[in-house]
Amino acid sequence: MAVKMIRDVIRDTIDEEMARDDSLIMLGEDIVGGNGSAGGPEAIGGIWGTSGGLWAKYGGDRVIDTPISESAIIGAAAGAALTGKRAIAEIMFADFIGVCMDQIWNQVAKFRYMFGGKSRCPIVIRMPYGAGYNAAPQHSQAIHQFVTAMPGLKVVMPSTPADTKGLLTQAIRDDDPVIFLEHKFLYAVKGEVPDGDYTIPFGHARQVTQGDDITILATGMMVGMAETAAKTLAQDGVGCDLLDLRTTSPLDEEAILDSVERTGRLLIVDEAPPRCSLATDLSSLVAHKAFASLKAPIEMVTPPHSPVPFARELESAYLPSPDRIAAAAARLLSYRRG
Amino acid sequence: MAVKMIRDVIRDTIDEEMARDDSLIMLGEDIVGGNGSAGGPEAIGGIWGTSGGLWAKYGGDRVIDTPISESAIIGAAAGAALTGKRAIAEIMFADFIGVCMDQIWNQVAKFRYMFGGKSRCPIVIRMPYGAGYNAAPQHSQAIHQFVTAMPGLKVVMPSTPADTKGLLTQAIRDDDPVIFLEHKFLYAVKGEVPDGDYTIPFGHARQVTQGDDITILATGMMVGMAETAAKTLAQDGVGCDLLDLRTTSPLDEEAILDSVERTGRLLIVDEAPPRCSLATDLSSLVAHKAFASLKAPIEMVTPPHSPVPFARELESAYLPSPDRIAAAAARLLSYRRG
Amino acid sequence: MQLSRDALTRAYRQMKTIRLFEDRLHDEIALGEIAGFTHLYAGQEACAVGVCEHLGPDDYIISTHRGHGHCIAKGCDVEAMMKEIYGSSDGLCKGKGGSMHIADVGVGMLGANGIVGAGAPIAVGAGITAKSNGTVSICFSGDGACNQGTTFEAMNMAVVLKLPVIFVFENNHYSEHTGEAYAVGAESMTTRAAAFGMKAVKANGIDFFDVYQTIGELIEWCKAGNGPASIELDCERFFGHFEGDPQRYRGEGELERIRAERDCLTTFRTKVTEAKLLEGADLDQIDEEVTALIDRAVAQAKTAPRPTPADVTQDVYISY
Amino acid sequence: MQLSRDALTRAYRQMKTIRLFEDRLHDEIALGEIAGFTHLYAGQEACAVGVCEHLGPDDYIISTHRGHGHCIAKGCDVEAMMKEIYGSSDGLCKGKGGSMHIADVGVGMLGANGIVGAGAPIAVGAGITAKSNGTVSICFSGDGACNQGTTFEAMNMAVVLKLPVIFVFENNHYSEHTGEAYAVGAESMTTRAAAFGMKAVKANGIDFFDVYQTIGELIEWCKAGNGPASIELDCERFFGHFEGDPQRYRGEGELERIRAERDCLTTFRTKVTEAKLLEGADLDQIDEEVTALIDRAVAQAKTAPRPTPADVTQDVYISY
Ligand SMILES: Cc1ncc(C[n+]2csc(CCOP(=O)(O)OP(=O)(O)O)c2C)c(N)n1
Ligand SMILES: Cc1ncc(C[n+]2csc(CCOP(=O)(O)OP(=O)(O)O)c2C)c(N)n1
Ligand SMILES: [Mg+2]
Ligand SMILES: [Mg+2]
Repeated sequence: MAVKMIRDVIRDTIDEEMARDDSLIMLGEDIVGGNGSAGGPEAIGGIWGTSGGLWAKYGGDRVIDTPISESAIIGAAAGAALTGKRAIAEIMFADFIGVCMDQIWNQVAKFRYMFGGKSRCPIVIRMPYGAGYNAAPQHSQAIHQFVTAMPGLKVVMPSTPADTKGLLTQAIRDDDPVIFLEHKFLYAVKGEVPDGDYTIPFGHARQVTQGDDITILATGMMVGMAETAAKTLAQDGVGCDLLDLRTTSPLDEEAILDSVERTGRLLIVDEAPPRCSLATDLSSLVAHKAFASLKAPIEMVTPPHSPVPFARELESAYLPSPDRIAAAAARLLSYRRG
Repeated sequence: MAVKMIRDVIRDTIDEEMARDDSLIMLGEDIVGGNGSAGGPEAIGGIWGTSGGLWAKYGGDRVIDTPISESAIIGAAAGAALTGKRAIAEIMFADFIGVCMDQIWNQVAKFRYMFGGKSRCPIVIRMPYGAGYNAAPQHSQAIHQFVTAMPGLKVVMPSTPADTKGLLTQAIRDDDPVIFLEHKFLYAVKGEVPDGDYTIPFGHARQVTQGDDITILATGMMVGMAETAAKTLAQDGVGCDLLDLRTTSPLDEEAILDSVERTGRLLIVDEAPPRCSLATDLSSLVAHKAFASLKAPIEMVTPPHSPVPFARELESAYLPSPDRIAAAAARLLSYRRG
Repeated sequence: MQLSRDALTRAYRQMKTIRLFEDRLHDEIALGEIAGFTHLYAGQEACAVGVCEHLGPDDYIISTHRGHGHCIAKGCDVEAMMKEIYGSSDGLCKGKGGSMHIADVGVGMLGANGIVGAGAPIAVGAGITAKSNGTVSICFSGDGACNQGTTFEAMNMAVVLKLPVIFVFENNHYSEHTGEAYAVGAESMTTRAAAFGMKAVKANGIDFFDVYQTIGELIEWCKAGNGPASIELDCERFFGHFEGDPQRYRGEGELERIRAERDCLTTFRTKVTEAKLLEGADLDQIDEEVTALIDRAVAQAKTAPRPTPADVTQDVYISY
Repeated sequence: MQLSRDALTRAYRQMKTIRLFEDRLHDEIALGEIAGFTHLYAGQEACAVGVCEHLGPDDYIISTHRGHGHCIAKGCDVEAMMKEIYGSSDGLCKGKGGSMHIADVGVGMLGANGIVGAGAPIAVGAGITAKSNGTVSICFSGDGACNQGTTFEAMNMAVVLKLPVIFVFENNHYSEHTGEAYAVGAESMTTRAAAFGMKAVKANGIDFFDVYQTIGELIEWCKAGNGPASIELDCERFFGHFEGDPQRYRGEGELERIRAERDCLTTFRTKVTEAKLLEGADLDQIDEEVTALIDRAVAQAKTAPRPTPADVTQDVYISY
């Protein structure tokens, strides 16, 4: 097993899939870089460094730099995918979904349904998301709550290098449209990555820590925070059943319900603001389907109902943290039905 | 009190507020109609008939027909509102939020926050929404789950003619951006409307029916369906505490929690698909804050995780109905902790 | 381009099929038989057919909310279309999409589309495939849609990527109730498209032959690797924007005049019979056959199987 | 337009303030003092100042991700800006927005904007107000932003509504790493803008006087009720796209050449001293004053009060 950073896993996985499947193309802003410049195209591979070298290897007909036109990027990927290609579209920041949501929501997600099951649109929309860089309100958002709410899309949120490989390979080979959410702050995270062909089926959560006292659900950057909290809690003898959901659509309902049936206590950690969020989604699943097992109110650790602020102090107060997670767990454990 | 259809209440309310406040403008596609045609402008007042006659009365500088450019419509309303006007923007179908979401989500909703509290953007974005007309996947959607999730926006969903007047007047006079969601199928609903100046403060649910057995929460077209179900249930001696939320942001948490504390049973009716929805939002609120009062799992009646289908049979199977609501209520009442 | 007798017959049959399809829908909608919003294409037949007569199944088109004509011209099954509009589970899209979403990817028809301007970006993507296949991608669009941001982005992107995409702007002079003269701020949508860096021409959308000839040249030009092109077709829509539209924005006598003087079917008939390319009797024969086809389609659609509640959740995903 | 000594002094001071603000930020960012993404404006000063020297507080501008120059030129408080970039609660936006969102609606500055192309529609709205006030609305935009759908929509809408809006395209030849020659498919963004139906001109963005003169005429023209206009300013950015950009897309020696030959401050100094409008000593004096101002701003910013967690939920709404 090689040890790699997530950003390199992404590049390498795309590379392998491009080599494997001639019909795979990729589009985005500056994914090549240098087109039309004095320096010339140079495959710098985007500002995240997730496509370096691909243009040189696969050429400009398959690795396509675009103008700043996100709707046209998604539409172009979608039109190519409808007509026999597979396509990866990179949206530089997930926050830019605002300028291309129609193509994602009303086009890509609905083609197959509207067309009576007679089309396929194998497209992966890669969207770097999330806070942690003090990138301010328009470059720091979590958007999984929006895309998870959209029927017709699959939504993937890897949190480790190994999962990134397995889930991205799966996403590229999947015949349905997939939103692939890469947490910007995790790009530099390093870890072991299985060699060779490696896929992880969607809808299967990863058990991060095992325990019988509390179920904790998390995705993306929240997984690491929850893991840190779980370690602290373990020192106090509290066993946390921490699940990394990996995909929010499809959702591994079974793993979640099984765990809550065992622990009776649920804590959800989410990077998005609280209203109509994945946190509320998971909470309502359990309040409906595992109600009888619940020994305490469902706790959620999320940012407040506000945009992501810029200043360091504000952003860290905004985000969930291991401390806030541990405190919520403590509340859960001390709860006694009144 | 006059008896009016909701579509006329909207027109008349805008008329009154335009007369009252010179700084109020309105923009949208075909809200005048006939511009640039042989027939000439004629204030047909849009395809919903909600602005008839306003152009003739207030002129083309205040009642502004636009090209098909929803981002520019929202942006123009926003820019005018930032610089001293009040603005109403009409988006012909709420489904078109996909082509203008950035202006709503990253601009309008965040100005005040990003600018450190030093700006105001008094804009009302009117969005006809919802199913019932067999208008197929791209013209039938509920979108309140998206906008309720966005900090910085207020979200209004009136269900009666009187509430439409009170809430729209409030929205126009409000200094924050407001998303005003008009259910297309309710436009022709008639009812009594208070004369004179009439506002309803945001964040106050309307008690539709009173009862001690079940709490039912609903908005928009779902309120009437729930009311029908409540009547059926009343015949069987079941008392429903039916709340019309009126605004989803701000939310009347107090009324919801008070009711559930009394009834111990919660049923939520929502027109949007189930994931990351208002239904899950309300469920999680209660699972967190009124857990100890709950006598049964929380029930939700929503469409399935699918687009809105076209055919009559499909659309009605897709939508919640009084029967499905009554059946869910029956499940709730027969629940015994295992 | 000299057209064979067969080609002329086929073109007329296609146009007539569209006309009678739409005329008949107009009547059926008035009876309350059909649900939803329906936008009729009658009057614009020479545009769809003039373009699509050049295309094979591996060429792509994408359409608009007013899509029936494009679908028929590109070879969608007329009976399956009618069933779709009636919401039958035997419809082309199993009753899920209806009038505004008819599609048949198998014949290169990538869908009518309810979102104005949404087709253009998708046509660019089909253009990527077309470039690799030696085919062409056609984006049908309107005089209203040409003002939508997505259309502009798509035009620029197609130029940048030098794709064989043709933007066909059917200028029927109205977007809903608003006149093109108001909504298109530019001198014309064609001068504006030209300034995007593509070949941009106009043709007479009432005249099948002009459309056919002009678009034929553009297709060749695009297939030769010259990048995208645009064409504006001056045409008329004979019904309201959607069924139910009182059309108060029309000038006095406008509807009567365009129906009398600017009917592409009449124009075609006159041209081919005067030039003795086809006989009036040939055309009458086609008229009869098409009438029978539409009668059959409607009759079948009315009794076709209806979808069931279980169908609602089918076809959301291929696997989930 | 002959500029007074005072006007020249003021223009130079504004440009120099921007330059030193940015140069200093460049250094501070390298020290790791400043969080987030920062896009520096150094090199383009003549654009912002050439435009804004015509404007009063009731004229509006909207800016981009590269907004510091526009903010300073429009009269935002330099110390409050620096505090904002450092994330202080005393910052112009209380530390909520940072570099990419600096705004001061009170002086007619409607915000830097992190979404490329988002400013254009908002500028159209400010144009509605401007039309009713007899003022003007300026949309600063880039050679990359001119390809975004929102920019196109806004241009068409401004033409349709005949609004006093000027689209200022600062063509610094790059959008991030991509050359303008690649991303703008058209002959030029100016010919394209002209085809939207507006007056569209170019000016030399390195030369304050050319910018000042040309935009002055456009502003008059717009205020006279002729509708919108556009201007393309040929200019250079001296730093990377954002701080940290290795700029490998530059040609060999390109950076050295533009810094040596295409510096708007040097150009200005040469012109005014050669024409004996100002003395070198006058300018040196301003340089010193500005240096002191920036020193003070940075020193203050570094010790300014920091926001507290309770601030996170403030200013989301006026009332809720
Ligand atoms: C994004 C979006 N905005 C508005 C509409 C509503 N709408 C449907 S068709 C139409 C007019 C389109 O005009 P044009 O492009 O000229 O096509 P035509 O109807 O003339 O065929 C409008 C405004 C829509 N469907 N989608
Ligand atoms: C909608 C959107 N797409 C992409 C980006 C990322 N981005 C930020 S600046 C930029 C380049 C902008 O180029 P230009 O308009 O020429 O402005 P310049 O940076 O040269 O000042 C890009 C692609 C963004 N912020 N917003
Ligand atoms: Mg039209
Ligand atoms: Mg640039």
